[in-house]
Amino acid sequence: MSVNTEWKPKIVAFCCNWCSYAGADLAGSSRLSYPADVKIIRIPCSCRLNPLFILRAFQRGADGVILCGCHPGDCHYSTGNYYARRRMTLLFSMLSYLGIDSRRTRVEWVSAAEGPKFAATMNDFAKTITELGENVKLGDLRCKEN
Amino acid sequence: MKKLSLNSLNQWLEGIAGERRVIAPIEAADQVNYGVWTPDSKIRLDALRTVKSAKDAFFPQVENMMNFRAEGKNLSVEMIDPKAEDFVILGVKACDARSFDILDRVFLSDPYDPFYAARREHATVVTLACGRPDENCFCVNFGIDPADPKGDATMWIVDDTLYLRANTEKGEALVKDLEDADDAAVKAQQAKTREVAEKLPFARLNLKGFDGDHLMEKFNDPHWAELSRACLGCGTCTFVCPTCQCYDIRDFDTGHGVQRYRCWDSCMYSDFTLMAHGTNRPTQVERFRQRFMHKLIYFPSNNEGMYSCVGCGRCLAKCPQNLNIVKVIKALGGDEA
Amino acid sequence: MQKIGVFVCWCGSNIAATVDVKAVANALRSEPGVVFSTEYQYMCSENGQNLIKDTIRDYKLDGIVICSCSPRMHEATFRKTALAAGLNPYMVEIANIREQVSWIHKDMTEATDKAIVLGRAAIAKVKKNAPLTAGTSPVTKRALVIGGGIAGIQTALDVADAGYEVDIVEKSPTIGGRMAQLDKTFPTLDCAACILTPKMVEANQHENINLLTYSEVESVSGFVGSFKAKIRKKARFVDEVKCTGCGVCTEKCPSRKGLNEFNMGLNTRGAVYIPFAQAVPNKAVIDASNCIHFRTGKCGICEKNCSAGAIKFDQQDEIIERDYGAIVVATGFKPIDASAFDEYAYNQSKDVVTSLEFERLMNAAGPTKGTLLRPSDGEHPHEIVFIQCVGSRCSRDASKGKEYCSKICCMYTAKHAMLVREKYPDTKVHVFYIDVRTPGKNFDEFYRRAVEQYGVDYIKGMVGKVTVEGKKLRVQGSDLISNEQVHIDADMVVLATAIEPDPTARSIGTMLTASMDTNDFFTEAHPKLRPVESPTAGIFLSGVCQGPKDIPETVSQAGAAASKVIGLLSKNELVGNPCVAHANELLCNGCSQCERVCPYGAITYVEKEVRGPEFRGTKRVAVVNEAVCQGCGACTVTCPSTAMDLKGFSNNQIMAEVDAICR
Amino acid sequence: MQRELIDRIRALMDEGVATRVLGWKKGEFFYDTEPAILTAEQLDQLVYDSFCGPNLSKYLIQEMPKLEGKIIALIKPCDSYSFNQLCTEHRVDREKVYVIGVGCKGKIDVDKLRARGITGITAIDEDGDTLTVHTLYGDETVNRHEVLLNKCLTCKGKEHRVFDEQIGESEDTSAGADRFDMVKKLEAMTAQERFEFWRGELSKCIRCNACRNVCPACSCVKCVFDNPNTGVQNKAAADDFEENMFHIIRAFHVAGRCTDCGECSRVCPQGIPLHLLNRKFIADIDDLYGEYQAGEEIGQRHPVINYTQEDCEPSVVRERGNQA
Repeated sequence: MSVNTEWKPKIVAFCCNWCSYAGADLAGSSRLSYPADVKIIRIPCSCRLNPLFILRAFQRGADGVILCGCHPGDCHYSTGNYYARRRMTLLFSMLSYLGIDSRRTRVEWVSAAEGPKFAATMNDFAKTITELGENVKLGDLRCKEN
Repeated sequence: MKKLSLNSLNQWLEGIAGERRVIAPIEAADQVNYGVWTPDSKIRLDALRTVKSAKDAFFPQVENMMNFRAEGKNLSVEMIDPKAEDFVILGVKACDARSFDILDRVFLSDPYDPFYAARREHATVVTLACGRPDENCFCVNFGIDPADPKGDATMWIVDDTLYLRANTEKGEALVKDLEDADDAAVKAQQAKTREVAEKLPFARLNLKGFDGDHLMEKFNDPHWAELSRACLGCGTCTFVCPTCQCYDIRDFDTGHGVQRYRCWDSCMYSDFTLMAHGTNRPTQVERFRQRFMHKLIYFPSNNEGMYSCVGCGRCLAKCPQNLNIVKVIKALGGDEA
Repeated sequence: MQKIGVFVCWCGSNIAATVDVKAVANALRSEPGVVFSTEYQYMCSENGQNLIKDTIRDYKLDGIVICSCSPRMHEATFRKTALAAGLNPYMVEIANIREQVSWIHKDMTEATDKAIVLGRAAIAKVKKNAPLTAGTSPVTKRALVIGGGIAGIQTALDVADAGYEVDIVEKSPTIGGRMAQLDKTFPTLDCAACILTPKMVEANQHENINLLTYSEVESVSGFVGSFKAKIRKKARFVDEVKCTGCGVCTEKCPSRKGLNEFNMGLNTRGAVYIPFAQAVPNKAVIDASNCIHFRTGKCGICEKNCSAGAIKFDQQDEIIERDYGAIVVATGFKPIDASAFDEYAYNQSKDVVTSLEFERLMNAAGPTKGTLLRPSDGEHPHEIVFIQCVGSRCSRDASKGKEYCSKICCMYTAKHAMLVREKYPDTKVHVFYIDVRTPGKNFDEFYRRAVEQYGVDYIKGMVGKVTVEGKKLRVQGSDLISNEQVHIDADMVVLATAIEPDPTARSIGTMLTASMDTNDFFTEAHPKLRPVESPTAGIFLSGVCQGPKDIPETVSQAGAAASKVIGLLSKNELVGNPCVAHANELLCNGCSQCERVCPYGAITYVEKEVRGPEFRGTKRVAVVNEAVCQGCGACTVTCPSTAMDLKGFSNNQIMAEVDAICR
Repeated sequence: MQRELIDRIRALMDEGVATRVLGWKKGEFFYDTEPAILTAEQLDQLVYDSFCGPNLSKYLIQEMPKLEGKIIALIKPCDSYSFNQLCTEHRVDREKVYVIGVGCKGKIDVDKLRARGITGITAIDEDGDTLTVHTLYGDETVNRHEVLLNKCLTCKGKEHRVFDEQIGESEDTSAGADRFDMVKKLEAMTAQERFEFWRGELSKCIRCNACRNVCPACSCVKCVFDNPNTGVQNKAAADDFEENMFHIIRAFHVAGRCTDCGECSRVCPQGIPLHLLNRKFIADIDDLYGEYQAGEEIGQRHPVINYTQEDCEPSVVRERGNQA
């Protein structure tokens, strides 16, 4: 696929309020940069992430979606990320089954102390998505600009 | 009468398709539906029924009507021009051919539907006579002759030969270059088809009493609850039906504006004609009744007795739970012939 | 159309140096719904906040978006600002353009563009916000402690000392629990009874503590601050007020069939008995299953001999209903059943005993009056083998043992070994172990003393088999260090059996909707930060019910649980978090899936009259207890019909953000 | 067997066990049996034969509020899983249903006969494994096994997971087939091939909702796709995305609850193998979280609302390979 030089990936990062969002804050206060293509949405817990939101993001033009939550065992609500882990595993597997590249979806556990990990994760994910190019398989043509 | 060897069908179609789109029954992923023909397509003129009817060619399931564009706080409106390009729809059976007459009465009378009209105007309809009706067919009840369908041109397949007859100027233009033929083979097939059609299990439905005069009686018939009990409320019957013409108009927010489109709707759905106060057909009994009352009572009483059922048998073949219009007709008194 | 105000903060140069704040304010001004947009140097300053307040009033704003630092920093600040100007504090959204933009991007165009997108997302969200009000609920200033062991006693004493009423419910006739059965305690070797019994007495005499012994919790309803418990006070057949604890009845009782629970069944007791001399309350109890009167209607010797007239054969169970603000689980443990360990001949020989049985055999109040004698023939043992990790760290056979380390066995085995060697220097003592784990203050020193000072023979390796050979127990094991098989003909074998949660814990956990792990230990709200709270609000954990621990740890955890209880009971009312789940009754299927994933037991189902355009009638619907819900959202994703939604992070709010970001 | 069944139901009704029965009734043809709820007077209409394919469990949901006393339900072995699942989800009250486990030796798919060019069917004679099909155009014989419903080819066995009594013999018609065959085949394809396969299939979707409405697990009082307040309401697939969205979310919502009854594929007018979506979730659940069969017992906690601390990470999807 030819990558348009103008093209910039759109990446949505859902971050749990207690760990990963704080991890992103720490990355910020540590001045650790990651691409501006990554936009964060704060959710209370990784278990709040409804598959509808992920599909919605792809529909609206996202090229990659990543979920960050507390490490297993560290969930603020004790069990939320365990449920999220199963749900996302199954959902990602289904997307892959439908021929959607599984590298477009990712889950990473990032604690509030892992600012460097947050930045590294986002850099790596953005790099992967840039290499994969535009998401055409799971987008909605109506939502393209023009 | 003209003829063409079935072996040369593709060649003839390529000639037609050079100028315009050809829509024909095409097999894809194990199902036969009307689709745009290309030389690679698997054309299936032999299929008795396509899953969806031929109405899609004139009244597609989804179509855009207008766009609103948003720039900051400003909106601009863009109307979609309902212009169409010429196309040929080929292989339409007698029942579907009749459905166009019914749809015309809806879409070409006031309020006139420019999208539908443009497609009708640009279409050449080439029908195909049935050679092998099945037990679900009951078009003969509506005065349809499966052996001699209408359209701009009519086709018959006898063995390996395709016979064609032009019925209109549009049809003439299509077949004029083909080889002339004797119609004996066609006549023989027609006789056979008509003989089978008369013997079909539902060839003698009694439609007496299905008219505006009996509206309240049919509406209040005690059988509806029983008839509709197994109904899942899915839209299969309405979406495979060649005459169901209800649609919904919806807005889709694209993020940059709004696309206003229409899409088929089904009176079987709980949100059909949903209003602010809720729905006026709260249970499946009312929804189910609506569909058949419309086909058998409301439509004919507004259209000189023309039923909006063509006996194509799709709802019989496709209803997941085996409910259908024949059962309704019989339960409501149509079984007394 | 709502009226939204946008406030872009410079954060001095923190934001303004990288983000063109004017461009951001201008761009966001053209968003539908935005009626005001400006930037200012420090939005969090008093002047900044005044600017926000004035604008809210002047423009009659329905919602505000602050483009500033992380909401984790100043969300609370700006919510207060909004409230001060008469705007619901939950009509505030923050776009984090400092930590997520200015601090990590260098290119101004790129940073400004991103700030605009984040601003748009916040505007899109705030437009879907709804005013929220936190609910309040009252607090009953009384605590219930389930379990009267050292954990329960300590928690109760601490709570009671702070001035709150506490009920201790103990299922056996006396408080004291497992600690009361112990002889000496490690690593100080002080006598368990000497340090425990004063606390038992103190609990009994404390004006704020109400002891409900021989009682069990039957059901619990309600939620944090307002629990309602039904407690069954089992019939003792002895009037507790009249009984003086003189013990005459226990001596006269002709039935001698009841196994003495206190002595681990090593001897018997009368049908009417006082569990042990220092029992609290020191009142007799009749064990109806062994009582001749209850079996035949005759006897009644105790009744005749009771000068206080306390025997009451017609006494009935009593149900007590009380309200509590907090509940502490202190259900403790029991040693696992050693009979599954046939390889150690536990079922074949009386001289193979568990450590707790051994504890009784060493105890002055025990069946042998503190003289160590073999249970089989009453002879003095000259060679004793201790086997560690019986049923602990037993991952190979889950049906027999436990995967976890029981934590206390290494230390009590060292204690036993030491005590034997001290009292009976002629007795040889061997200890088979996998590892010796001594992480605790003075623990390793204690163990080293056992080895070095007392000459206990520690053998690294497991015992394969114990066989009964006449009067001897032949122990076959392996010594992994010398890499050879060891055969010892012992007089006694002591099994350091694993401990497991008390069998009543599971039903109590269910009653309290407090989650438990697969081993039936209660789970804590957070393994590191909230170790004495259950995820279910208002339920606290004390002692071994949460996981294996020794006495000092139990006591410190008991105190911690008490301080949490005191913190809760000191409030007159609880203010909830308004960002809680909420079920749309018309959409609810009644399927109970959400109930299953709720870590707090905040969701219950009720049959309810529901009216809507498409449904009228009674249906099963989910109800969220807002006082208990913590707002994680697990239920919302489990709900296929989206009947369950989360206030403050609703489906539509999050999707609006997604749309705005991907636009 | 039909006679025996009717007699027994009549006896049960005479005893006052129930006043109505959920079963099947005769249609216009011998093959188009229709789900029905019959009273004692209508009992002669009851039919139980090789064409009673539909899974009736879901009909019990709407009957629950109307019931005074019990209803008799005829439940085939495969339907018994759906019945249990609905009981687990409190949609059906076990106490209100008298379950007759009816024997099943596989049900015939008339569309499979039609696909063989056998049309104008007027009657079928069954003699063991041989079917003689009478048509307007002559007689044909076919092997019964070859024209069974697809769901019968992956039969879950002859055991009823729930019943108050059983009538009739059952037979496992799976003949040892691996129900995950096609899932494995798809998994072995390249991502592009899979994408094309599903595009081909899902683009046929006409959003008639038959799959959803027949599904015993899709029993929401209001589906997210019908609800104007969810933001994802959608009546027709105006874009390819909508087709994917509907079917992915539908499969996800029933994951862990789907008993693999196969009704979705049976009813699809366009012949989309929808069960392959659900079966993918089942295969993953079995593989990653341990074998699980929804509806085996009442009261099960399904794997998607459960967890273990040792669960695999979502990256397992990538690691299993062939995912790009």
